[in-house]
Amino acid sequence: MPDWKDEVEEIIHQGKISVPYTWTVGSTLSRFYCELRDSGKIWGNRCPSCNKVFVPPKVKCIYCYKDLNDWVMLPGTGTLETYTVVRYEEPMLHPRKAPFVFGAVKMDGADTAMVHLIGDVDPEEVKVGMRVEAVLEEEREGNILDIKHFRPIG
Amino acid sequence: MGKRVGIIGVGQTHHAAKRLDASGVELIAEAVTRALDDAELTIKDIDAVVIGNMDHFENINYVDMWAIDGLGAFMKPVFKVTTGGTTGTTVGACGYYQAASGLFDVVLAVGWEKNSESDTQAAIATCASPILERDAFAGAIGPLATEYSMYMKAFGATEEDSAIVAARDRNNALNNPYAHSRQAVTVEDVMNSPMLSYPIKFLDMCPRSDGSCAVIFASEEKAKKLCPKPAWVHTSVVRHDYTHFGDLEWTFMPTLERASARAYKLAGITDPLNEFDVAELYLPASTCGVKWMDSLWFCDHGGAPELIRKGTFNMDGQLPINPSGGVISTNPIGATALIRIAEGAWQIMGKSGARQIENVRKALCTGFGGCSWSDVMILGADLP
Amino acid sequence: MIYMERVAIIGVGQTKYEHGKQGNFAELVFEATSKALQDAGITRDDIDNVVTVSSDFWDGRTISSMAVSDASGAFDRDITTVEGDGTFGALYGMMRILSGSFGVTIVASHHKGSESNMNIITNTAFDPLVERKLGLDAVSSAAMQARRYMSKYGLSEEQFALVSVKNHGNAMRNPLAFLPMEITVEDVMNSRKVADPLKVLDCSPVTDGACTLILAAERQAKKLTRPAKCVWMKGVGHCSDAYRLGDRDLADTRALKDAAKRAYAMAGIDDPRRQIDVAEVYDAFSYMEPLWLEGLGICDDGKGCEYTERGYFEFGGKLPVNVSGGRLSSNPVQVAGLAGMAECVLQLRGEAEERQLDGAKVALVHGINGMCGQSHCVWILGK
Amino acid sequence: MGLYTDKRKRTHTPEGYELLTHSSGEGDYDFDWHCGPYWSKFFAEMRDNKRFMGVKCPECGNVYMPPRQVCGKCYVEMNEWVEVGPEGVLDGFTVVRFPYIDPNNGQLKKVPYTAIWVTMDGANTRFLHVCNEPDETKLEVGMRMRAVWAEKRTGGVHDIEYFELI
Repeated sequence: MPDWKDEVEEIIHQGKISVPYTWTVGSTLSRFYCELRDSGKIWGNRCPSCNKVFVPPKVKCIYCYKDLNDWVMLPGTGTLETYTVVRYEEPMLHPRKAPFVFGAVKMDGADTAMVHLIGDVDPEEVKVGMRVEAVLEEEREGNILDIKHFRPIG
Repeated sequence: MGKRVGIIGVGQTHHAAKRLDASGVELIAEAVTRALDDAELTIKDIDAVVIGNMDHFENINYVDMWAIDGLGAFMKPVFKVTTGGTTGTTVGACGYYQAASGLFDVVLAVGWEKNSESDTQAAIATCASPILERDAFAGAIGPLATEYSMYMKAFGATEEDSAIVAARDRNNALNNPYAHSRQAVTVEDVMNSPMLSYPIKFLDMCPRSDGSCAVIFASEEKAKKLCPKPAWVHTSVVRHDYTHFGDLEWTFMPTLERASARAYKLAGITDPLNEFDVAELYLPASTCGVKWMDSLWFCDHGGAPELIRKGTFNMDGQLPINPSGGVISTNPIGATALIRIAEGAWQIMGKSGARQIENVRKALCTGFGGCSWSDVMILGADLP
Repeated sequence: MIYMERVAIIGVGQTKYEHGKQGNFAELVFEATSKALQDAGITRDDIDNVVTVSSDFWDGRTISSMAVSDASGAFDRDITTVEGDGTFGALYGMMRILSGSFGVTIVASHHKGSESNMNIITNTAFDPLVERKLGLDAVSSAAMQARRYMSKYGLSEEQFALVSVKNHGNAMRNPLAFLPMEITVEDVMNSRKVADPLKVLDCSPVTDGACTLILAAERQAKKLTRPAKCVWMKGVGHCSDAYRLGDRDLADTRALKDAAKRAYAMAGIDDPRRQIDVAEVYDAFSYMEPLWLEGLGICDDGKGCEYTERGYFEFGGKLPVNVSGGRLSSNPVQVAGLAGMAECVLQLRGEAEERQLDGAKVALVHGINGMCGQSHCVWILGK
Repeated sequence: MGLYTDKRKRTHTPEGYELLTHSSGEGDYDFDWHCGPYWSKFFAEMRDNKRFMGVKCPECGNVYMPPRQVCGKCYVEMNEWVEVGPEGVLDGFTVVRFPYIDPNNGQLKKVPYTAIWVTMDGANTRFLHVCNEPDETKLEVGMRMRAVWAEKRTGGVHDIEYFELI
């Protein structure tokens, strides 16, 4: 390495990317979120070809690439397929303070799971296979956090 | 040696300033579905997929993963390429090389952007080095304005010359149902539109759009089997020679000169103005539609204004440029350069509707972006 | 099998992997690329094709490839950029050669994880319309995958910890690795809990570094360099699973199985368990190594941990895995898989020094894009 | 073609659902970009000595300012430092009149400002910065310029407050 490099103290430039985004929700998810917001119901959509039901709903069936025009109202209950107790803090990301629980809920009436928060339960008591139900926010804005979290049934 | 490759299907969305009805994934699905329809294929016929866009315009990391539902790429080979403004041609070239490699026969190449989702100018500003150039970088328009000022000085080109180009492309867009901006415009309208950065005026400059484009590439054997009239890829060349905006050489457009010279050599083109039947060029501003004609070897340095005044590049001219309306009519950035390839392919396939040029045998398509980078793809009705 | 021209890796160059490494992206790329050219015994004049691998997110810059255009040797040459793992960059480099358009190719990747916040960057891999708002990131999603893998097959955290012990131990023999450590299962178990069942020592470190490979078609490879330097790209396959985590059984490796099948078919491998001598497998989290080894068909589903316990994957075991120290010891994201390829090139050439394995003839390298191993790229390299 | 529905004007789905948008709200991505030895020395010279240093390619002789490790054309490492400036030539300019979000802070950037490309005497590449002349009719390519140094210099491009006409 040339000598001059040894004598240089490296400067670190602290900076940001700070650009706000406004994402288009689109036709499929707008319907999903409008129903969630206005009627408090969780809907999925079904593939006309393979009959699989997706929630959150999709524009196309991943298996058949068919349009999914057939909508199905779901009971909002399901089974916890997996979860994690998050123990680190990331205030910019996390909607609540650690420790809290993320889980994947295999939804009754659908062929997919929804990943969401698991609440109203001691994180140490959460178990795979637990039956859970969606708890909705009182004030809903038309996004995924209109579901406050899923909580154990009973 | 690799295989020869043809384009066998093309699809694009109806482009707009904001497509409120379609999320990014839905836009992609719209383009892919149309490309499959165009090629009369189903998703099962697709062997591999490539996608590209500009990350910070929508803030999606791993776009190739996020787009799976729209791409139909579940349980398929897929990856992402991205090079800024040239992303579309980078995606197109990737579709071409994949099909030519012999690894995959039918390759789906998709470009997209939802420019409505962010402040495009802010996102573009982040392309300059954050340490050295970002704070003063004023987007693409600064260098373009400066290079045309210098060109006018050196060769007697005028603001009217670029206005002729702007009016040409914008009126061509009236024939393109997919174009974002479809507005009859006169040279006078262009001259009277607000000055953005001297000498570039509002109607000289590209808009920002929501849109997506999908192009299906197939190896020779498959292309012949699947498509009555493929648009054969004759060559693809790119030159991305600059790292800093301060390094640009403004007298010519060296990357375009080098890329097109190499592409012409590979494709056996000796007289581009006469040998091409149509060109779909990535002209981010109408001023480029003057100056860069020199760089594409249509004439000597300084010869472009005369050709433009003569109408050489009009729909009924010697070499029609941008029958689609070009970039100043439609600009979903990650798809923009792929739309050039798509439109070129449709011209060869005879599917261009009201904007069809008669009997197109050879089409020239270009991409522009990055730090004054240039991409060139040449398509033909005959096998290369 | 289709006939194709053979493509060789004729040069490799790597920086040391560190955290908070001095230098900007271009300087890292220049170091790795200069070393790779030197290793191949060629100059930039021999190059006609460049593939850079970078990420606008981690680099904090739109068109991040711009920063490394000059440094990767691309001036007046054809260049393109893959965003993702380096294994995909190498794949595209090879396809460009096979297309007949190019000869000698640089594949240059870089990553400086220490310059940004990994959690916030990986959060942007989630759909802004759905899961992103929940605050998921690479670690919390991986933790759910680890739990699913455990409950599906009755596995324990201690079994995962063994992987970390092995790979950090392997790194002791690799002078380029960032975190060589002699640790025990207890150390891993007692390390700070991050997201159950993952502890800090189950997770790869944020790392900086660059790696470059030089690829060449057979004709040029034979002309430009000694046969001893050539390692052949015998097979490759890539494939992607569904996007939403909820669309997948996170302990199912269908996409990897498909990618591996493609790579094995191309390389003429019908019994990977016997025919592969060394493997670099994606192990950003400890549990991933056994999970992916199952997907790669090295052991049956659910048996990866059992093999690990038996020492099957240890240095000196039946199939040594991640002798470089793996991603658990150095994880420069876009570089990760390419560094795995570089390691296998050294092993196959017999240049791996202290960690050289006897008689390694066929190597497997595995790279990943996306969260929880959504998309996989599998390479078979051979002498 | 023409078979496809043009959905560009929709504000609701065909079933009557409102088409929504989601906002990211405020969110910063923080970076600690490393300058490396070349830019670090470049900035240190500006900060401590108020002078511009470039590097010279040992093969083609081009002087790069701002400096960098590699000459792209020749692909060699450059280690010969040469002082350039203190004056330079205006090579290009644009007055930015339309405000856009400054990615440094998420706020609207103050306009108008004049972005310039200046070639310092002795350099072969240009430097991007701003100039204090907001009226472009008073600017012409070829004009002589010099840097106005900031009082408080911290080692970065803002150690130059702006460039001014001589």
